[in-house]
Amino acid sequence: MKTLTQEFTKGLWEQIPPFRLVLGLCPTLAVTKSLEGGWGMGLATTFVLVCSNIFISALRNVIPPKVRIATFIVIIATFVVITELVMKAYTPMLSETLGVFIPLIVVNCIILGRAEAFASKNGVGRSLLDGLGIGLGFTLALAVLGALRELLGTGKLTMFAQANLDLTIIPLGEGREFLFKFMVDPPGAFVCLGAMLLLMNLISERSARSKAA
Amino acid sequence: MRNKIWFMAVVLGVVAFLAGLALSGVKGMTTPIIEKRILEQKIKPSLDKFFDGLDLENDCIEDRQVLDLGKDARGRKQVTTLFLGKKGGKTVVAALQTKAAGFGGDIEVLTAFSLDDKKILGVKTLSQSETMGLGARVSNDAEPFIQQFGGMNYSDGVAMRSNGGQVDAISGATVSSVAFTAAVNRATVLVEKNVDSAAAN
Amino acid sequence: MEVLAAALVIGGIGMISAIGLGVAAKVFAVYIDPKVVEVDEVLPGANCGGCGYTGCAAAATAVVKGKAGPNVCVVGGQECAEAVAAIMGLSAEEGEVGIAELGCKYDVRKAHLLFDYDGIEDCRAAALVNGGGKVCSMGCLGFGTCISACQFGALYRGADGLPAVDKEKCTACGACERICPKGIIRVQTPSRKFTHVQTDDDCVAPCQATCPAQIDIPAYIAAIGRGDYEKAVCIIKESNPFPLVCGRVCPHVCESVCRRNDIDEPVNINHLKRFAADFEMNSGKRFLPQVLPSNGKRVAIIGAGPGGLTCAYYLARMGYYVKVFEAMPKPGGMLLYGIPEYRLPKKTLEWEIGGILELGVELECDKALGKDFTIEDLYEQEYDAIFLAVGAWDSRRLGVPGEQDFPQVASGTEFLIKRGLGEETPVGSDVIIVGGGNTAMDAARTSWRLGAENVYLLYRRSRKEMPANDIEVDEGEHEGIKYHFLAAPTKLIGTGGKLDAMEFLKMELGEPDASGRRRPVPIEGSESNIQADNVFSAIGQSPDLTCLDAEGVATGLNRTKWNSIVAADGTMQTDVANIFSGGDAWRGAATAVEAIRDGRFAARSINLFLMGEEMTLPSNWYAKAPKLPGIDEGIKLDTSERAKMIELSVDERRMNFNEVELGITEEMAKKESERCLQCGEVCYQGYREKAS
Amino acid sequence: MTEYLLLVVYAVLVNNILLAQFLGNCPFLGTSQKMSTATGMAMAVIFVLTFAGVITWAVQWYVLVPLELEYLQTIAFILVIAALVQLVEIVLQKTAPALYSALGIFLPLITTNCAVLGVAIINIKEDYDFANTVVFSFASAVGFGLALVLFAGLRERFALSRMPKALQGTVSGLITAGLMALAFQGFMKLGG
Repeated sequence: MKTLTQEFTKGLWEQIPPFRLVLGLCPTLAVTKSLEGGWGMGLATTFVLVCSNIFISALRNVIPPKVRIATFIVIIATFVVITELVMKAYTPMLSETLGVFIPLIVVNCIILGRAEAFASKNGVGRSLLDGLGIGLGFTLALAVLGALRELLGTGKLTMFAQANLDLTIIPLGEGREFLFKFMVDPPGAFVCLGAMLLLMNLISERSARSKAA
Repeated sequence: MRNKIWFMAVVLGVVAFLAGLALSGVKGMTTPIIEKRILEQKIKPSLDKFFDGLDLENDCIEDRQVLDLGKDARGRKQVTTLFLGKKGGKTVVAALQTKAAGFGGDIEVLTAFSLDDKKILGVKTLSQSETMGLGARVSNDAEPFIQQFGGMNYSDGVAMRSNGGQVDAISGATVSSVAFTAAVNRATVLVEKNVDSAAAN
Repeated sequence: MEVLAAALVIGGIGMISAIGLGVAAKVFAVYIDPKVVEVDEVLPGANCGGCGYTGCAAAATAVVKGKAGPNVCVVGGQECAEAVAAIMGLSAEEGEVGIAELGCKYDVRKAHLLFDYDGIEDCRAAALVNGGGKVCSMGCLGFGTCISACQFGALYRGADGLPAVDKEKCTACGACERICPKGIIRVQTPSRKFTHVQTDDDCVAPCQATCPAQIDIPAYIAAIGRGDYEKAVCIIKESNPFPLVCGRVCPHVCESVCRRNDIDEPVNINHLKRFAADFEMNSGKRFLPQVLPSNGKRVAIIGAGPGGLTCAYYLARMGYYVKVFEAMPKPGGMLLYGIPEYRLPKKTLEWEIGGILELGVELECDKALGKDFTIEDLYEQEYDAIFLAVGAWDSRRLGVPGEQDFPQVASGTEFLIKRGLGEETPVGSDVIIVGGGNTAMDAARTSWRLGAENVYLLYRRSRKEMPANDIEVDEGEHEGIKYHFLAAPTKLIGTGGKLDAMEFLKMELGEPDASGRRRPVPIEGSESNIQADNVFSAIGQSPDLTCLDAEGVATGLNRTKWNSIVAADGTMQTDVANIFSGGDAWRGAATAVEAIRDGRFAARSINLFLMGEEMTLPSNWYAKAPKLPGIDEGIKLDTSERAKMIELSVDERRMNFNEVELGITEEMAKKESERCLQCGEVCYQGYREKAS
Repeated sequence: MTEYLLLVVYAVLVNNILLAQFLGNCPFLGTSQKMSTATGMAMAVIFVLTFAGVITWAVQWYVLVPLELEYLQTIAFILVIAALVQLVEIVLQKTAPALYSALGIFLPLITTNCAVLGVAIINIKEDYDFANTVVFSFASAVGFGLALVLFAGLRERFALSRMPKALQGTVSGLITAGLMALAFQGFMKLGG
């Protein structure tokens, strides 16, 4: 049995999605055109993950096995729709950036996966911490990926468009395109995520080697 | 018991029922906020610009009216908001949101009218999802295509030049231009039809 | 109103879905293996496809079929893998958490396995080109493709140039197994290992190929050389749960085929085994093997001898409920009642059997088949299979006049069994033993220890033909046993029920008989007498199957003309599908190590039989020890001296039953282990061709 | 007719659901390791996507719109899709075992494939009528299948090549997918 702290921190490195658990790739690839998209999607997912984990773990002994998935999906979908509505109300620009990927949180394997693998077997407190850890790990990963892609692709960093919190790190002349523009295009998404995974693998390999030595 | 059909139905039904309840609650809470935000952030700046220097007596955002346009072909309820500006107790300007299907989805347009001389004061794209660099140019206020609407007489509606009208299309984005013009035209029709009755209120 | 509409719509869709699914599940129900369902339920059910299977149900099916490991789920993590493993643990063996293990044990460089090949450095490419052009058709190619295939960093190149497995990291994912073109590296579960039957695809040394129990001898000798005695014991126990016993009483045919014979003397394999086993016993702590969770199936074993207990040992490890019924008051069979204390101390045997019983094997002594219960009774107690290992307790009579007249004439086994039971067995000053096997030697040396002045041993052939272990004959000689070779008893002489002497005939060797040994032919008129107070005959034992004779004890079991049970070699299955047999009851009086082999083979078959799997052996299994090539002259190896067992002096043995052989020291064991050539079956063939 | 043809070209090549819209990436990487799996998956996706597109279209226009409950789209769609796919799986398994072993086994994988819900939502967002919905759903699925099968072909080759350990598996898969996406960007010009 993991301690509560471990339950939380495992999501931040040991099981950080999508790097360690290669899950939730669709949003990871689609919304990380900008830093804002990254953290926005991450936090929205975290919210849904935490709430649905809490509810599912609370209801875990009532749900009949045959309609288990359907029930989980209803619970998750409810929180997704809540997120959708709330974001439309309070962070409309972010909501527009993320577009169809907000409703698609409902089919994010990370959420259903945690619901099944963890929340349906553990208590409310643990499930909350698990959801929070995995969610924040996901947010972190998406934010890093978003920042990297945006910076390489446009030279800018969109922190929060609604509040005009944008940074131009590498200024470009008017009408000029950045060298790595493809980074914000679909191919860049795949390549960038691939490169990040590669980096993680190399780090793990090195630390394993130094541990062995 | 957990494998009995009725029990499965009840559990899933109840969970879904509660979900429906919760969602309509959240919907109820967020709708006014969304509405208010759209008014304040999207409509108001444009109206202020269009009606600049007219010294209207009323706050046209406050005095808005919701027009029920009936249902569209698919059965969706259609509404639009009419903004009226008064001067000397008389309605002198109006603005209206309309939309039409463009290349990549609906284009939403806010059109402002000067009622006395039947002229369009200006148009503003509220939302669109057209092709970048082509149809998407409709959202640029400085675009000649947008600029040409200002001061246009609308008593006979507006139409593309190709259809015998007065509007020049954005080259390479005919679909978007046609849609945009259709939306504006729809607004002129609605204004013609509704303003008198609205002004009478 | 709107609120209610929303709630009703979603609630309605939910309810309809649930009813639809529920009804469909009932109406269109198909049979699904309950195990698949069970595994499916512990899988996360996200159906993400990350595992490469089409959803969780497909992954569960793959796990149950053994195509995927318990760690198949990329989402579930460790807990999920453990849960799956726990469920799968209940099956034959697929569910056990195994680790990858290399099939080729031989140093790539030392055994000159490197070969002429200069293509792409990849095992699969090399295997395509004529097997890499390598002499050994089964060995590791050594390019380490499996190492790069391992996602977990569990494989690395060991010091011998072969891939080595880091047990901590191996997750039994099977990536290496799939990529290896020669099937050398396999994910091995403990039971897959201990139910393995040698085939000619196995790269084995002559000793291992000859050992009836198929012990991986080079591996345990290497472990002893490394000082890893626990590992050595574990390797032995994969094929033989009686290392203490076999280390003492085994005739060690392995040593007779040791390739070291071509150079100097064979490696002292048996005493190395004994050294490792003694190490475990003297450490006071048992190296307990992994036992799978119970699978709910019950097996009854009749006879707590080496065969029965071996079968019990392996079945218990595979999660069976095993109960052993023993007719005698204590377990051990002939090991206890046939082998005298000075060769195999009762305490040692007891400790060894204790290790088997500690795995959860139930034992009920003083329960004789045919007297206290029948086979039918066992079915009633819901035993799913039976292993019949009742041994060979009947001894052949001399068949000479006067045999029935004197109480001082008995069979060697009767004499030894009495001693085993702790009864008084006084002998006079002149004792004659007839026979040339180990039982004869045991009776002779026991008589000497009981105080007999003159112990004579009559054998109808010459010393060379004696079936007893050489060491026994030599030790007997040291202890003053007087051998009369080429002699056969003809008459027992005595008066008033008191035996006086035995008359015997001299023999000479004639033409070879069916067994290849020269047949002894009596020399007419060569009769002479020896004075005798006791005569023990030890001229052969056979199974005593009277226990099966009673009405309804065992219907359908057939017997051979030698009064042994009919069963198929290899599967050990009798003519009744769920009854298996082995050991002396099946093969006639033989050695402990052969009974152990039968017990292990029977455990394998019983497991497969009860799990509904095919139990026939591969066509190329070693039913008999194969002849493997020796070493040619091409090889220059330094000679070295074989470790000599430390023994009690002859004076120290008289009038007591203290164990004669004291074992070898750690230093000797290490030195002896270095004498092992670590040969594979064909490595040396390759070496030879390379050298020439 | 031209309209439908254009829609097909658009959905299959220009705006490929996998490589341009990033819908359905989890099964993309998971099921592309073997050609046989990839083909089966592609067929199953074509079936389910078209089916789900039609059903959700009906739910939208005959249930949600008349009741003015469009905001419940997400939850209603996913519920319907999940239940229907599971239902189809159960029925297929019993009534058409051959079809089930060819396509049905992929069904669970598709329930939570965001391509299905994604296309359903796009159908509504784009205001497609029934015919367009069918064509677009089908064409999107074909686009998915095309990318998947091509990719599986590449990955089968990869399995035989030597590459550094850190690059194996998902990493090389992603980078290849990136290159494929780059190739598909070439079709962009087709869209005008």
